[in-house]
Amino acid sequence: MAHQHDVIVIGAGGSGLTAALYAAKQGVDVAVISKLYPTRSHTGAAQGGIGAALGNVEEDHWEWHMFDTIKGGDYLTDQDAAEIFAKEVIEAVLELEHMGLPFDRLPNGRIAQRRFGGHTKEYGKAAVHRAAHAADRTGHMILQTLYQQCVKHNLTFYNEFHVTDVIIEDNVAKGVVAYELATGELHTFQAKAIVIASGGYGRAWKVTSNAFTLTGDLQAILYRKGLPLEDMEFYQFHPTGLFPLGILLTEGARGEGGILRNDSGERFMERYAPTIKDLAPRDMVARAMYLEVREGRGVGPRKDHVLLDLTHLPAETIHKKLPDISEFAWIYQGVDPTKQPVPVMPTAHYAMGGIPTTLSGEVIADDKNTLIAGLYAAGEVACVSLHGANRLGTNSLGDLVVFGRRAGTAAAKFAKSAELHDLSPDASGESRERLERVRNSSGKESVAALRAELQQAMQDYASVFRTEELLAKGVEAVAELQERYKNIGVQDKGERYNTELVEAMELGYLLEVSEATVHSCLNRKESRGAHAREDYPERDDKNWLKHSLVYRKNGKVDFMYKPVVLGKFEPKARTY
Amino acid sequence: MYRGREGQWAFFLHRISGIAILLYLLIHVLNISAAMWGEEASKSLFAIFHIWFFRLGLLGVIGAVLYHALNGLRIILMDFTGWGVKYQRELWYGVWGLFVLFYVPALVKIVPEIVRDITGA
Amino acid sequence: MQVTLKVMRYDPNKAAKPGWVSYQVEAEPMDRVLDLLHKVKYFQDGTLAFRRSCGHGICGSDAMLINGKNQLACKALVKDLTKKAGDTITVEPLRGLPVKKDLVVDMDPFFDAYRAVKPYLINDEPPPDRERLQSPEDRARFDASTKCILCAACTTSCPVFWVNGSYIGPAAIVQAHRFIFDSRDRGARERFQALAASTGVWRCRTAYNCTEACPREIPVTQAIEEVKRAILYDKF
Amino acid sequence: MAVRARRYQEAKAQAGTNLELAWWVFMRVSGLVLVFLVLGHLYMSNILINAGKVEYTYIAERLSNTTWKIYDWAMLSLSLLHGMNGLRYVLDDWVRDPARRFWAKVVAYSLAVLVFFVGSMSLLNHDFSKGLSENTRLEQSEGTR
Repeated sequence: MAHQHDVIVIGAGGSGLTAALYAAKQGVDVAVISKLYPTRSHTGAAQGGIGAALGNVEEDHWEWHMFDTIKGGDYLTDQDAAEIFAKEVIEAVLELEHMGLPFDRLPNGRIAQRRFGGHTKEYGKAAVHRAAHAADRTGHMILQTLYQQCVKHNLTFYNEFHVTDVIIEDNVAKGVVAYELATGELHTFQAKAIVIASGGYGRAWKVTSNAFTLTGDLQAILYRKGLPLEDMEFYQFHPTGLFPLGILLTEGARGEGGILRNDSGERFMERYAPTIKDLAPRDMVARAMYLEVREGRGVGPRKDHVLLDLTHLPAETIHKKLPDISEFAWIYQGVDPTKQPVPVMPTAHYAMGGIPTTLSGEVIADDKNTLIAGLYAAGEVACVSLHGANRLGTNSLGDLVVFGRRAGTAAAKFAKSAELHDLSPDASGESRERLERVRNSSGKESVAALRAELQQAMQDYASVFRTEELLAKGVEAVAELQERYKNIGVQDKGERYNTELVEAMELGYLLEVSEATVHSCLNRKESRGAHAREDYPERDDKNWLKHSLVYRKNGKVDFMYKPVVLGKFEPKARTY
Repeated sequence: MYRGREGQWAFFLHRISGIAILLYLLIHVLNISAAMWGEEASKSLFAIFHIWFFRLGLLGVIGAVLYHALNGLRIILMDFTGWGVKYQRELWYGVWGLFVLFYVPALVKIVPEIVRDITGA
Repeated sequence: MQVTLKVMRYDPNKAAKPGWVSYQVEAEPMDRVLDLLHKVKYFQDGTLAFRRSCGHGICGSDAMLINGKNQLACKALVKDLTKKAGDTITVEPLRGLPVKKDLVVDMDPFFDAYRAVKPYLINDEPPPDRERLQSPEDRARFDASTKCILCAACTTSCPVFWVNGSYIGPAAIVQAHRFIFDSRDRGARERFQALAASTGVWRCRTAYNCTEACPREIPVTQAIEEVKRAILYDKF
Repeated sequence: MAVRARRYQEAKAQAGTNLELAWWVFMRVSGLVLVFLVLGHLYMSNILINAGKVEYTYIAERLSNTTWKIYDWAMLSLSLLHGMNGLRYVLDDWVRDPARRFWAKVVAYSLAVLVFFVGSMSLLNHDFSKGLSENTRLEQSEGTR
């Protein structure tokens, strides 16, 4: 079936819905394609808050937020992006409030704010109350509020449609091909502008906070076409994943006063970040936790995790401000956080890297900032680069609304002056062929087993600490798995809700983004932010203060580089 | 069967008792109204309703009315007070407590009468 | 330990009627039912269809009828559903919504009911430069209903909804509640239109299945009763 | 999808009548009144006397009294309305097919009207004291002589 829309948004999470709403405000015809039902997207799992220098609790300025973001990103953050972000996120939060988002409130009726990792006042002096929140379900409320607005404005949704291809010819984006899960039918969408907002790929790792559905589909689809992915070596491990499942326990727990402890009950973060302790940025806390375990100070029969201690907080604070994570701890671990410390270990959480874009979300095709006309990206799938080498907590939700808005508005403006492109009669041919090949495959390899091996390999070789040796093994493992992937077998040959087919396709995407990730990790010979190389423990601004662009040409992985946009804040040593 | 809890059973019983009462009501009204057509007509109808089967059935109807009335009061409490909803389960057990309190004495009074009337003692 | 996972399966392209299929699955007490479904799908029968996304009770994808009660498959643990090895866990699709395949139901009717209550803030007054003010007490008034993840566990547990499905359902009423009791909202009367209709709140017979089924522990029946009273007091 | 969208239109069309609200309130109010009327009635006809002995005479006597006429007619009309509306709820909730639901309602309502008519006639339009006077006279004369 064929469809036409002015703007197509791929993904119905925070950035997708924001982009769709703001595109619709420009008066163009917008449709959203999502592989899930609305409100199932993983923005809903975000907990702690959205950082903005509202200054409701104490003095705060956007410059401080900008500085924190850049320093948090270990100076790989593009400073123009950080400046726009820190300014516009204030307006974005207020707009969310006007849309009806039920933020928690202060006694004076203003939006309540809490402390969060890496957010400081006066350029690093002390932690600041910056994260506006709705209990520990801020992401849920953002997703719900945005979807409510989409209902209000009656946007078109194609639910449970898996995008299988973005049609790009001569650096012009022309349309999208998608597989309808309910019927097995392939649909082609002609569009003047396309916004990619399909989220991350945490499912490449074994222990992750990410949904089963976060498999890097669109990153892989573009990467397959030879387009570059930016800064893929920077992948964030959230310190407090509920051990061993990896379910996210918000940093807001530490923002409210929670403390990380090792086997002797020591508050070990005092040694790693004397000023802000447990509220250090995530990369530093995750590394500290790994080091504690490695040095034999872990907790449990296998000494393989540490503890998040909330027992000193009033039970009422925990029940009111952290109800969801208390429930997770109780259901999945049988631990009541008001009485017992919660077992935690870092969990694969967020991709700083992704599809390179300009400040308006336009997708960049190479190191010379060549644009792909009509193609935009926003949110976790994109790399502006706001988060640099390490994202600060709450900045992902801010990113969604600020850059989702910019991408949506830009796409709509572009669409207004553009024409629909004719698609070749067999635009969906490649997708059909690939789908049919997977559907009819009857090889020996099991998709589930291959995926498990990939996740184990990524966990072993491309986790918090990295070395040349490990990464080389990772590269090898991914290549081998890609080879074996050609020999998979799929049982379900049906047309209707063939989720097995879809999962097999998703494994293909995961393998590709994993390839881009391990190669990028191996390539960057320094330690910066979330990328910690034990064989290159220092940050190397002389050689590596640059973004890497990984791409594949003729089956070979290669790199291009792009300078970091510097400005107000000179790169300095990063201590807290 | 959906494994609901007290609330679901309270609701199902309310429905079933309601339907039973309504059925009885229709028959009862016609029975009583038959007196309009004279003593003979009335008496022949009563003869039917006085056989043991209907007398026991009447006991069931009394029970149904009692439950329906008490649970109806529970519903009114739930509809007009916040705590009624919160303590709906406790209220339902209260309904059964009152039910027993009223129904058992009624049985003590009525059952021997039925036995006597039927055995002709 | 081994447990039996008994799944109500249905593929309209293959069979006229749904039927039970049993699988023997190796399970840990802390396993989620979702894990068991995955084990079946990955290692026994790839054709089994069900929805899931986040896996920890936040996205609302995997509500289903587990051991005769609506639950999220990712929040129902084996230890709470079985007493000993060899026990059976039954899994069925949600009731009252058309089954598309196996455990996948058509959610469109559910979302149509959601849309009918105008689930968005209605307030035409121009917003202030800063945030609209709201006291913590006013914010707390509707806190519970903001937890809703639209999983449909409540609506499809309702005996009134099961048979003809024309009842708007608890979830939609909870969404209405979330806005009616928001001090910033001005759209209560508009919502009352859909809610006061013959398919609206008055169809609620307070069976409390919705409250029992809610995986987010929203006092659903209480919310519905509050909406009823709001409509009542608005008219009298 | 279409089913629900149509329903919303219906819902909109029906909005403003508040008929369902009125019925809802009626069920509560009438229910509350009926608790006393019906339980009182049951007490009088099952506890105070032996229901198995109730015969024409008892009825005729009772229905010759205006207070009882009013009591019984209030009970008759309230319980029929309450019961029939309850039945309507049941049919709405549990009969899937619209045509069958319609006919079920037609039958039920007709029956209710008939019963209400017959019941009302016997309560309001029939003089039981005539027959009663002969009987009581007989009984009294037998008793006294």
